Amino acid sequence: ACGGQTSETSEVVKEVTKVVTQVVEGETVEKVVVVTATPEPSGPEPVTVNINWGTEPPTADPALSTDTTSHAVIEEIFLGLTDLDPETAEAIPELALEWNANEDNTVWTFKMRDNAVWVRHVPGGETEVVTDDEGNPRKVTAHDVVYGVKRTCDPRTGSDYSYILYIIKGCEELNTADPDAENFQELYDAVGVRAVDDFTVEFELNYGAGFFPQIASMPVTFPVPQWVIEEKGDRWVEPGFIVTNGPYVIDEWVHGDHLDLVRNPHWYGWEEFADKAGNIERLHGVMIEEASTEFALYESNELDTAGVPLEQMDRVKTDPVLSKELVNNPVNCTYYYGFITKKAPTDDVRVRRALSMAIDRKTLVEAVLKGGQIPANAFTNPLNYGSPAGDPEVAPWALPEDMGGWGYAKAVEEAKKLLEEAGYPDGSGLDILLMHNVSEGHAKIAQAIQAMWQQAFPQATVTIETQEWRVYLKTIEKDSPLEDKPNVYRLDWCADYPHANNWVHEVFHPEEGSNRPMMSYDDPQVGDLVREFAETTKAAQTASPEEQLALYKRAEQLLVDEIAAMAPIYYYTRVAVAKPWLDRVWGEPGRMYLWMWKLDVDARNAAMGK
Amino acid sequence: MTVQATTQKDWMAEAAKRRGRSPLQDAFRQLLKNRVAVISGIFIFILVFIALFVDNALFTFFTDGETKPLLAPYHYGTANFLYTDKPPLTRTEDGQLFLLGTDYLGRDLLSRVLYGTRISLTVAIVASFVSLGIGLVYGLISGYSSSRVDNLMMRIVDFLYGFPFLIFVILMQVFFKAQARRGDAAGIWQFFLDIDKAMGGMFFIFIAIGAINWLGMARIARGQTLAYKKKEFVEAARAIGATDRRIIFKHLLPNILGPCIVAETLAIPGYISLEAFLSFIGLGVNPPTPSWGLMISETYQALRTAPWEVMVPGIALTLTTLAFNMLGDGIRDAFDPRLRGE
Amino acid sequence: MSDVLLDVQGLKMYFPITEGIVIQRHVGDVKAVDNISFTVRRGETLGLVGESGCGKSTTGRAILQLYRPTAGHVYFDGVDLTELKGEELRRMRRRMQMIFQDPYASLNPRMTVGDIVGEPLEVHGIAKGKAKLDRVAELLEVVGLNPYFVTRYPHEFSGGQRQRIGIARALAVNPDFIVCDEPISALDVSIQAQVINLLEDLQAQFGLTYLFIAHDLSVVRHISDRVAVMYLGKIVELADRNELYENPLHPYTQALLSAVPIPDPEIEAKRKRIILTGDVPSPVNPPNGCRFHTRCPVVIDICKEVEPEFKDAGGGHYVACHLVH
Amino acid sequence: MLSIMRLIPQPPGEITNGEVWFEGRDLLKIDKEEMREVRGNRIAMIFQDPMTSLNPVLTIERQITEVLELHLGMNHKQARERAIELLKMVGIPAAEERIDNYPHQFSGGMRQRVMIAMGLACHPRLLIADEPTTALDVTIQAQIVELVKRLREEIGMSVVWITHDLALLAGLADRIIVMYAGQIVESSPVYELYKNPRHPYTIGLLQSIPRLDEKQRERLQAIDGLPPDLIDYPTGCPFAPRCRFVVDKCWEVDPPLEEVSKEHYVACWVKPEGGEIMRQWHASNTEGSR
Amino acid sequence: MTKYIIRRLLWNIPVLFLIAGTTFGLSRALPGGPFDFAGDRSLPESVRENLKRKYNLDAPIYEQFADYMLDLMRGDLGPSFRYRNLTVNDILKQTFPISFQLGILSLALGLWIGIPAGIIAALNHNGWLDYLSSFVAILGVSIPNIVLGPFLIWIFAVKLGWFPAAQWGVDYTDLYFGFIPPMTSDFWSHAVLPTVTLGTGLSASIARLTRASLLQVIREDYIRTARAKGLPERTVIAVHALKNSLIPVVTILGPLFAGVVTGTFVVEQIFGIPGLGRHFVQSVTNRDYPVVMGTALLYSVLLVLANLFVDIAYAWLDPRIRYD
Ligand SMILES: Nc1ncnc2c1ncn2[C@@H]1O[C@H](COP(=O)(O)OP(=O)(O)OP(=O)(O)O)[C@@H](O)[C@H]1O
Ligand SMILES: Nc1ncnc2c1ncn2[C@@H]1O[C@H](COP(=O)(O)OP(=O)(O)OP(=O)(O)O)[C@@H](O)[C@H]1O
Ligand SMILES: [Mg+2]
Ligand SMILES: [Mg+2]
Repeated sequence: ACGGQTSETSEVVKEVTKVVTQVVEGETVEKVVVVTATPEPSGPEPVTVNINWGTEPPTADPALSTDTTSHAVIEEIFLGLTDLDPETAEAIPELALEWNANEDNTVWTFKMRDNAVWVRHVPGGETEVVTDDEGNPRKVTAHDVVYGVKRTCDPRTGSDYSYILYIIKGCEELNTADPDAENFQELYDAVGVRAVDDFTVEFELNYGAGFFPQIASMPVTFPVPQWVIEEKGDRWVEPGFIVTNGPYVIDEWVHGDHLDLVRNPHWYGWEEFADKAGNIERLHGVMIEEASTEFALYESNELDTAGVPLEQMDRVKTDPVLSKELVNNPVNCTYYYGFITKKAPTDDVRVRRALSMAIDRKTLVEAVLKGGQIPANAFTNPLNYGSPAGDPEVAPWALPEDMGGWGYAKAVEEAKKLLEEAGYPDGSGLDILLMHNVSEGHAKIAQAIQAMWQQAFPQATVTIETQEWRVYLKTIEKDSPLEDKPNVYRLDWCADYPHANNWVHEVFHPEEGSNRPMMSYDDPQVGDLVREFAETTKAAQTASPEEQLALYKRAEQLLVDEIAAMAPIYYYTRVAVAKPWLDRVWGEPGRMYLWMWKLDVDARNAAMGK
Repeated sequence: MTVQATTQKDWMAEAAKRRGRSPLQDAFRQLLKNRVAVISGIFIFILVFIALFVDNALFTFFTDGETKPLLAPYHYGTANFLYTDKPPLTRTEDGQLFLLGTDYLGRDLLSRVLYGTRISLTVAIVASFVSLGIGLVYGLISGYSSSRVDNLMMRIVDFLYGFPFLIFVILMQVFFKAQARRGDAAGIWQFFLDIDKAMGGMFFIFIAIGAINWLGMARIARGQTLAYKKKEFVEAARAIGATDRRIIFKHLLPNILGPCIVAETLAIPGYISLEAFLSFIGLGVNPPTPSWGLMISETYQALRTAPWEVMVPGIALTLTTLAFNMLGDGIRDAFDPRLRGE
Repeated sequence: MSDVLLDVQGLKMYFPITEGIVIQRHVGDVKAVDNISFTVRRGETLGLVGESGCGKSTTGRAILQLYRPTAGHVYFDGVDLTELKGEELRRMRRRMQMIFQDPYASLNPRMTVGDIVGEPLEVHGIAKGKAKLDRVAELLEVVGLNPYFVTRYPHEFSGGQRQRIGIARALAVNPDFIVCDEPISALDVSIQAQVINLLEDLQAQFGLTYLFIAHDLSVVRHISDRVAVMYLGKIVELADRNELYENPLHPYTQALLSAVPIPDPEIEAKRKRIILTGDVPSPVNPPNGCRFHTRCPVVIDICKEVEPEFKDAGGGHYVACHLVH
Repeated sequence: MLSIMRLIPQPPGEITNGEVWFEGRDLLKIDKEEMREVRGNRIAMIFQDPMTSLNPVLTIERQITEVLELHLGMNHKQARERAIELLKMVGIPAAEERIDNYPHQFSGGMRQRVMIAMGLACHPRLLIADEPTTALDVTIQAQIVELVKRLREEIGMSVVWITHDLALLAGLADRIIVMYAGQIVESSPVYELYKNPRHPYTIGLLQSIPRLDEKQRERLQAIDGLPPDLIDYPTGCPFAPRCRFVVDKCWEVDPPLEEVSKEHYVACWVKPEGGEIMRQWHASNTEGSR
Repeated sequence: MTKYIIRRLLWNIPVLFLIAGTTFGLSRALPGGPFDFAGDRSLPESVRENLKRKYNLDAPIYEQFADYMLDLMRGDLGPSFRYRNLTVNDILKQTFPISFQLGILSLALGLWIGIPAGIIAALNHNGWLDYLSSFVAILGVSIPNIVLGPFLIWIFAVKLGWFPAAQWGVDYTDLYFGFIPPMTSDFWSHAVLPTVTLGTGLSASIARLTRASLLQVIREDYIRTARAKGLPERTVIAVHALKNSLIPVVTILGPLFAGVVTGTFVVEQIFGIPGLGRHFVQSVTNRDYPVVMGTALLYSVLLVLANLFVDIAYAWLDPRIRYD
């Protein structure tokens, strides 16, 4: 049931007995049927693109998804009020055609299109429009949005990301309520989302947020089909049950093996955006976790696009064919090291700054990682609104000279001075525990940085410790016992929505953020700066867009340089390849914009000698 | 008559020369005749030597001095970012030679593979001592006990076979690493933690692995015990009034030790590969401490770009496995009297 | 002090056969020794002969409590050994010892001769260190071995020498009574005589009492004062040595004696043998009546029904046969 | 004798020298395939230990029919019938049923008889029996001796019976070869050997065993000392260290095998008159205290 | 015999119960719960509470265990915490047959190569063929699958294009009775590389073991007897020696079988095979307790059955062993 793309089409009609999972009146039954294994005589083969999802998507339920694979699937099959522009990452219309806010940005109104319909796809068969009791096509309405949002906030749903919607009035109250409580229904009704009419939806927020349209692009706010969910429960996303509204529908989902999408002919965009639309009729997506295998599949033409294992970058760059197919895209994630500001010796801001300065970001990305990553001087990735990345006024020591920074030589000198001031000349007496979760990539970076520190401060002792992922997260949580913690931890952050608030505030705010560095107002050295930082990010939430830029820049200066609670290391890139016959869009991971891809089938057939 | 006397004496002297050897010595002499086993033995001896003297840690262990590479050209962690992923026989501008090439941080692969000996060999030895220690005693007691106790003890082994090994290793790691970080351990405990640190966090994992791998050893030991406890010398020991404990440890143990040791040498490569597997799923040694398994799992993706990075530790692993197997074979042959001849 | 050192009364030794799920059910027994009684006088040698597998070794072991008897009593110098347990029994072992059937198997190959012979001394806390070594040297000399051998291992000795080591071990604690379980069967003929001579010398020297188990009737006749013949777990005949050999009453004894070859071709050519037919029945289901009836050349009807009594046929010549009584 | 059959594993064992003539062929010279043909077919062998010489995991039937199918080209059914016949011949009761048993279900005596049946399956010209009765008790030993004697007559095969039980051979053998330390020390027709043994070792052997037909002896006459180790092979006569009659020459030169009377060969420098010694000794025994 | 089997099976009930209990307890002793984090972000306490309540994780542990065991009796292994629209039953039903196929094929390959190689080695004891086959075997053991797999892919899929680089040729919807794969060329061509990767190591250890035990057996007296009968060497080995020498091989086959057919993480990972193997590892890292339990129990049941099977095979191989 998979992989047949490279094999020649057989002329012989083979009859294969198959046990298939079929949906008969909503019930899954296994049935033995005789299937003809030759392509259907009707028409040419659909234009199929072969990709690698990377892993089994844990879910296709918008309220439950937390990872990029699920996200990528959901983005193709569901629509949000808004979408993000593949290039600028700004909110652009999707279901909502236009939106506006009140003066202080606390009430947002979205006007929706009226030509989006719910569809159901019979696996291996047709995609049909869902009709209501009267036989009319069922449209995607504001009520569906309201249901979707409230469902996310409903504690019974068990949505991991429900907290993102705590910005909406009443959502947090509902989410933290006991479902058996008497006032539960009241709380449910009180959530600040409302259908003004069938195609107008209104959100009431706890505080003014200019970035709300970007939040409205997140799956947790997506409209979902209430009637299906109520009937099928957790299994509603299985093929055959699932009802969707996006440009593609799930045709086949063999768990752990492949997930295939086919074009939803009833999607409005095919006509409305005919100028931008691509020609992909079918997507065959395998689930290979091993990067080198993925790349091997690409090399043997079984995939049309794939990621490149960084270990093979040298070869790919010098290969005459592959080097032309190579694409390097920025990704909205930042790799960083955090400092536990309460644990000696990183409780001294000078030590923290010195350590951060002594990381040769340029060498790291060029000699070790080789994936074209960008040295980072600020936490917020440049793809976000409000990011001061690359601005030499923020932690200039982190930037190489050609980017307007100090360059490593000067930075190291400064770092040595700082350490000497702090009482560790040449690092003597300095004992640093660096922790990361187990993974080869992290191990490489940790070892490189350890070597850099060791070279900069020859007398220092830097110990690396690895931990299993969840143990690691538990260890570095804000509330875990201090004695279990390291001095330096590694993490990365990817934007949920491309706005600095999602970065400096949600990650580092001493009270409202995760605050893994344990910044505190009582810190004898930097307590005041911490307070300033907290106030700055808070203020930015309600400030005007222009003011925000200044505030976030100040916040970054505080965070990275003056308090030095963390050391940003690099901004992610995605190194990938695509065959010359594929013209694809490179969105964020988790956003493929498949409907815009174009595949030249003839070119491919020619290349593969068919 | 004088002639007779001297001839007889010669004969006696000749006989006396051949006597006074224990079975162990005989086996050893036999082993020395096996060329392949001798070469393997020498190879392992060299490995042990490398493990001990790859740097001067052994000398500084008690003095707290600085460690410096001794046999290895460089320290395993010395990175040279100008020379990452360089093939064997690369020479730097300032004249350093990387005989076997460098890895992704520009570290000398020769040095790393030599340092790796320390981990991989310790892994083999610690794990087999643990497994031998527990498995032997358990198997002995199970085999010696009444069939009811024996059955129970073997069902416990069944249970441990199904024991959630992975979870157990993670828990061990969590527990010991937390202990180490707290730094309030004392005495022997601290000593273990020091060893653990020196081994890059592997010590306790391999105590754990040994603790699981004794199951096979217990089965072997039990089988041997069952065979030996029917032997008359055991009965004889009971007839003279020896206690059970004496019988188990003085009479049975020395007899089943031989086959068990042989089985263990054959299992050693398994431990080294297991370490490679743990490294692969991310439960291995703390970087930058090199172990062969870790080196392989870090670089296998570069098989096509920088094959030497995989092959250097890979060949070391293969040769060591080969040596242990050949030595194990040799030992078994040497202990088998039916194979002895001129 | 009574004249009788060992008194065996109704000794039974059954090895259970079990079956069952989880809880084991007892379904039958190997009746290796089935209700035998005899006595051994101080300083005497009682020979025990019989077919392979008839229960000779089991009898010896059951007497020494190496197997705990299923039933019956073993009075050793008035003490019932079957009642003793643990430490008491262990202490009693000082007075009774065993020489094993197989000199190759009964010495631990990983212990030196000194360790082997000295072990009983250590176990019973008789001697330690230097005293132990002295005693071991002395014992080795007694059994005709060079005291320098203490540091050697069993495999460096010949079968005869090994059997001597076994004897030295048995003698170490100055026992009163020794069970000799086929001490010569495994030896080269040229060595057998050496060992038998040694046993006789020691008996004379220390006033030992022997239970001498063997299936070689010539040797048993040579060494024993009285001889018991076993068949399938039972003693079928017991008499003074010469009486038994000159006047065997039980058909099995007769067959046995007739089968012993004599190293003279002239005599062999003339001699008539009683060749037994049929196989030894299983001790799990011994035949009813007389156990020998399935192979007996002179069987009569009653033998198949009634078990013959074991009683005195005159002059201390006990026999269990319907033809005699 | 294993050497004749070329069954010593090579290495370590190696037949260093000599010739073995069997029906006009030197067995040491013929190739493997021919040898295989000879083995089991023309020459059969019964091993010392019946407990270990039968394959524990194959049925008795399988182990007997195998030879028949191989050498006599019988089909399975014929072979099975013949095997049952053979088992009956060696006196296994209920052979039809027992043939499907495994060796461990047989007693030692029965197993030895199976070995014999196997050996006789192809009517070999020569049967080599290596201490086939040592493990058995006298009654069963007697059964087997009778069986071999009978078959020897019936089939007309030659038998080489290896044993150290001189008493047993007295009633069985035509000719006896006495070996000591790897060498033939005496070879003689059976009557001659017992009446007039000429090698001190033979004399010693005869004297050391108690006999049922003689009076009780005070002490057994043992041969002192130990058999030599073949590894430290002394020069001179190997029996010299244990010999009662030893002379200087014995220590230096190994005596050759010499014919002392018709078909009676002895390898000894002294060649004591064993007959006389035995008679005297016998007399003293029969008079002995009683 | 039947009684013996029943007895053994009954004995295994407490063993499995213990394994269930221990796995249950230990998995929950791991730091970090299933719903503490989403990706690398800590979830707010409120969200954790919701999820715990939803999956009954807020009850006392003994109560959870009791509930679990009750569900287990009904054949319900619970939901997956990670794959929220799948149950553990789904996961096992979908992945186990695939792993089983791969495992059986590899085991077959292992035996098919390992036993002859072991025999050849033993028959040429200390000869060059022995050293050669030992060397190859040890090479097989010591090349880790993570190296061998990608290497084979590179050579046979990318360079030569003989076999597909990854995936399994059939999926769970293609199987007869949910278990037996259709023997299509697609199935076989996909099976080659992973089977070889996994089978190499197996065949190597089987070869070593066969060699060792055959060396032991060919020195037994009854082999000499067989030769004395004039049997051709081939028959001597195949009929008389092999069966005896397989006993230790069968012994290790028990645990090996259970280990291999429940999936091998590394090989499945490298070849992107949707087998059970990855769930053994990932369920632990995800703290997906029901999957942890499901995989552990499945493995234990198989192990116990395999060991039982091994013991029965003993009786077939060696008639002296009898079970009453
Ligand atoms: N531990 C045991 N369990 C079960 N049966 C046993 C055991 N020991 C002995 N037997 C059986 O008891 C019977 C008597 O055995 P025993 O060893 O006493 O014979 P034996 O007369 O000494 O024979 P041999 O002359 O061969 O030494 C035999 O049938 C034997 O199979
Ligand atoms: N495979 C072998 N390797 C080394 N030495 C051997 C081997 N087989 C036999 N010998 C030695 O050769 C000598 C003769 O052995 P052989 O088996 O012929 O003795 P035997 O006369 O049959 O003795 P027994 O009466 O004990 O059977 C012995 O010293 C023995 O140790
Ligand atoms: Mg006995
Ligand atoms: Mg012999």
